[in-house]
Amino acid sequence: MNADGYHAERIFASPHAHGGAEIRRTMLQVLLALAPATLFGFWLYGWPAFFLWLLTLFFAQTFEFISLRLTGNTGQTGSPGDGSALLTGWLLAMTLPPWSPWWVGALGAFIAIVIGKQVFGGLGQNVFNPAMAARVALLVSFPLQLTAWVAPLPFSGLAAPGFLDSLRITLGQIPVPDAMTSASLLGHVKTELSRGVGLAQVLAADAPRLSWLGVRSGSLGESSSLLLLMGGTFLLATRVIRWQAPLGVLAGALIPAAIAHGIAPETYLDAASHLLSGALMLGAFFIATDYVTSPATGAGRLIFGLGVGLLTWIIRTLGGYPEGVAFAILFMNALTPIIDRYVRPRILGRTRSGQPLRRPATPPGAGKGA
Amino acid sequence: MSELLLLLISTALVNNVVLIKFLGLCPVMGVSRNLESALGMGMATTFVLTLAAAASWMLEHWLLAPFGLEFLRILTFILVIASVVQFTEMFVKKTSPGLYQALGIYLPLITTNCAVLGVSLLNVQQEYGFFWSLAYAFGSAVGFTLVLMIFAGLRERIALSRVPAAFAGAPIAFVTISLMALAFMGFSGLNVQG
Amino acid sequence: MGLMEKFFARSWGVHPRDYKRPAADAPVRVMPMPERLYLSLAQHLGAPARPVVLVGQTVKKGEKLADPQGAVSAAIHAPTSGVIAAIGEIPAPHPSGLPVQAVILEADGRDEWCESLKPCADPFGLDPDEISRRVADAGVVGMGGAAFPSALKLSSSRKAGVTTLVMNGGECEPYLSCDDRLMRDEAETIVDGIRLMLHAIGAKEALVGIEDNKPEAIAAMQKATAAHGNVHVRPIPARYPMGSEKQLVQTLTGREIPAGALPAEVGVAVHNVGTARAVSEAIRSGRPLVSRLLTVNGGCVGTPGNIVAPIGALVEEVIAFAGGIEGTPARLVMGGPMMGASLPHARIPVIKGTSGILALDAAQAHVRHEEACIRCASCARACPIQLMPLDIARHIRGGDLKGAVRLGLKDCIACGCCAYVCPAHIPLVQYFSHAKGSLAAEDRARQKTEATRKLAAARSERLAREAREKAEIAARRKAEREAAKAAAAAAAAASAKSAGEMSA
Amino acid sequence: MIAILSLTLLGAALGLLLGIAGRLLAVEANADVAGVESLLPGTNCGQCGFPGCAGAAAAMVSGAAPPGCCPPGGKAVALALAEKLGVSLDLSSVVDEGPKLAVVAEDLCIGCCRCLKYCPTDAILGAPKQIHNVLKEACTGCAACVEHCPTEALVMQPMPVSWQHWVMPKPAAA
Repeated sequence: MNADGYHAERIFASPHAHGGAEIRRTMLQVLLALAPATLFGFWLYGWPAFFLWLLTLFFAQTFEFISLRLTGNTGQTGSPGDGSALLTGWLLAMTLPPWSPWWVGALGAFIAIVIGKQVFGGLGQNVFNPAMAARVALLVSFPLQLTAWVAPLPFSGLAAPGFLDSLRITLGQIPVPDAMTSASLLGHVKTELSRGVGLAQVLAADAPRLSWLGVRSGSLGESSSLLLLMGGTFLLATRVIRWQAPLGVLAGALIPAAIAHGIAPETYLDAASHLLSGALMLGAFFIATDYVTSPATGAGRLIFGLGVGLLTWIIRTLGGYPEGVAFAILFMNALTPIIDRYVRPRILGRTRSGQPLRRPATPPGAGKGA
Repeated sequence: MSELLLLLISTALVNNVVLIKFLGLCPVMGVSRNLESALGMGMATTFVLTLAAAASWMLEHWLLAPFGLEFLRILTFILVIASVVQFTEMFVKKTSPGLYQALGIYLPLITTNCAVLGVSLLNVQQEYGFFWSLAYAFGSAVGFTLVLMIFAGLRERIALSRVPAAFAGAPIAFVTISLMALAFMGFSGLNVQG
Repeated sequence: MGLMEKFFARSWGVHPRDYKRPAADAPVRVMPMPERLYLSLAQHLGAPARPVVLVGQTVKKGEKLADPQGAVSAAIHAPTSGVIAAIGEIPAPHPSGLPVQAVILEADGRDEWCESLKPCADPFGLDPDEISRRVADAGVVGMGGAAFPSALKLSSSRKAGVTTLVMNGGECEPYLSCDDRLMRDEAETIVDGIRLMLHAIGAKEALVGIEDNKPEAIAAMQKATAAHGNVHVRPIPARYPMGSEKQLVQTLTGREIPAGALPAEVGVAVHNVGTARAVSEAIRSGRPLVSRLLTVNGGCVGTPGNIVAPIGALVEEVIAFAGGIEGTPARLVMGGPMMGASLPHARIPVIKGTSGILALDAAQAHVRHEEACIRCASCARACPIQLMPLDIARHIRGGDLKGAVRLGLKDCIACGCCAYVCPAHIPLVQYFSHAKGSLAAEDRARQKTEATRKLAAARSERLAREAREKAEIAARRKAEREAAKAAAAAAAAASAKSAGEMSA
Repeated sequence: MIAILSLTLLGAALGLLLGIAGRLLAVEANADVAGVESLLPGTNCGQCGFPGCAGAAAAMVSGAAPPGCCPPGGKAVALALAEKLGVSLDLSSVVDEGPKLAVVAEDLCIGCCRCLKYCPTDAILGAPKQIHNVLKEACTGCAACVEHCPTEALVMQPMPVSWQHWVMPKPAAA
């Protein structure tokens, strides 16, 4: 047999064409969408924020590289150049207090890349969002460092630290000056409410300022809601992300917030405060939309988003932590396989339960034609 | 009514029996390979837990306390739990042979599931009334089932992942459940009673 | 369709760059008859045909070379006059390139038609079953690529009471333009074929679906159908895989074909426009299907265009006629780029279902390494069947074929949309083909075990029967022996008695 | 005293309850040897090391043999058995080199007819002093004939693959 030989190396499966989509391009688009808010954050919080960002990205990429070396990377577990580690590092940096010492970024990058991603098998195999896993692990381990916010410098009337001083802050050699620390809105409200102070009074006193521009204390990713929204819109427009998850997150958090505020304005923050503070915007557009750890169907993503939003509001309002986006996302990440299992599109020609559609007993118009 | 709901949420999420109290880890690691058997195990455990809580409450309040036999508490509780488990085993074997096969050794092992004894003992410790004991036990069991099912879903996905050989199997399961515990920590301090 | 419906309508399929022009606009060229033709006996879906000629036999053009064999099969005819050189194995037009039985015909250069053809002046006077029979005699199969015997489809559609004939002029595969060309050049013949098929099926109307990227073909067909009230041209949006049976039927009639069912069960039959032309030819002039129009295209083809090639011509000969190969093709494909088979080499013959021959350059074939799935679900959005290709492939990679079937592997039509959009370049279709093939192999193994059980039972029955027969024979022999002994003894006794009597 | 009494009573009561429940919920034990045997090829070729397919079925039901112990059955039978027995199957233990076929080497066959009676499916055709032949469709690849050929004319060969039965290879990256 084998008249003309069996050409194992010449076997190609169809299709013999491709639309040209690339993982790397998608990652770069997300990075691009993050850039405006990040740059604005640098301006707000000065050099230390930039150093922390740079270090976190550097460590993320380094750990990715080492892990891929150790696991004998064959290209199927991701390649160091696909940009996924940079994105993870960037997202992590955006959720850290901007003046954190260097080891917070390094440890976070380790947890995110190695424990959150590579031990699961690398790109696409992890079940929890690496950046959020790292952020939560850091928060429960180092609550003090992870809630040390600084006031936005250009508006605080304080002199921004110079280049070298900033380096020292990042390296942990000099502590953050007390004058510059400032509570975030959510943290402030939580503390005051627990002291029995009414909400109106809290906000009237010296609540950190709230604005779309994001001139307030917080992490890089919590500053400018407007720029994040812009980035998100860019991703929506380029079809990198879909509308279901962001809409779900925003609706899930804001609807209960509005209802609760309407019922008891003295105890519950209004929807706008929820929208513009914390990492809700970042979570809605950049983290809840993570392909790997969110459901694969539109309906599933909507459920996922609603869950994230609702849990965020519950934790913010009733829980012990002032901010709940990271926890909510981790929790919904855990639920994703179950959502994916039960929320599936109806297969063409089958009912929702997977049975073939009932065949018409007689074809329409049979008997007349024949 | 709303207090009951809050108790259920509190036991199921905030003070989750598996992730916060670290009870019942054996079946969570053992029967979480697929979602169906996890659900079956969760239901069996819910049944046993609730029934055992009721039985042990009656024992405690009608037998042990009146006669001053508190020193027999653990002994009698285990006896009751073992009987309930035996009954459950027969029931499952009769009604669902497939589930019986899937659960295997873990079904009789509910007897030694520390969550069951633990919840019964906690009930006594907290001096709950009969109805509250039942609710507490049921809430705990729901929390157990929730964790078991979420974990099973995750493991089903991980089973098809390219986990490095060094982490395949139990190690990655432990990493996963630890990250899950982190997610549940978000509920800590959830002020549900207030 | 209301605005709401439009908003929530599921999006399926892809819009690949079509590369159809300039090949579609170039006039059709007729390829000269090659010296040797290689006629595969398995050109159609179903059982291979059985040769009815002998080596060395002289045949005329259009003479039958092989008879259909089994319920689903089709006849094969000589594309030219000549001598049967051999009946043997040639590489199959299949990615594996494994051998297939074939009749090899040496052309004599005269190209004479045989005299026994039966032209028909008034085909509409014929009995519908007679039309199916003549279509079967002409060896017509679906020209779109699947190559299902057309006569069978006609007669079974008639039995099923099909009311609507859907004609596939979608030609949604990129690069291909032979159907487009055919509709522009031979609209009258196609419409005649459609009307003959309507007659054969007993259907009321025919809907000709043509993608709106072929305005010339739509215009030509509209002109040709103007006189016939029961044939309607329906422009449809260009989108791949619009030409797939389920999608086309749903788009044109709104009916959804149940999983595992034939279109006939919703009262529809689907045929390709090329098939209609072949049917008209077969009935009007009595000529069997011995050549076809196909597209030669791709970055490595000298002058892309549409070519009439005899069935059995080698791919390399067809490409050579079309201007030859330029550069090194990354892929050689028979059919369209989305579903066509990649060929291991060019010495493989054209078959009835060959709609195109593509020599793609590296950029067009887009050969890349597989990367990790990032679960972006682009594939799920592109899937026209609404499957979750990412999950199915994941199960197959993990060796869980049952899980893959549960997720709908068997509903996959292998259209290739998923792999086309995948940013990780995962060969999803290859995963699915592998799984389907493995499942089929398992089925065969199971059938084999079943058959073995029967054989083993037959053998043990035989052994038992033999033992029983042996025992019976032995018993009979014994009985005979004993009877003989008894007879002898009786005889001895009798003789003794008689002797005694005598002596007495 | 009360302690002993109450424990005894408790135990007795629970025991009684379980006894009743056991009666009511009894499930007849069903060691399905016949069902397992029906999945096996039934050729009694003996390659598994048990006396015939019935013996192998009994061993599998009792757990003495793994479901993958039937070489002619290959992967398909192993999977069916594992499902029937409700045990997990380690596919790496299954010997499945693909379907095989006994082939007669015509230059070696002396037409002795000895192999004929060992074939469990009567797949070998032959008459004395004639070169024997193996029926492709009936041969199960059990190799029972091979050792009985005095001239080693019977060899096992992989079943030739036709393009219709060809299976697309799994992507190399998997």
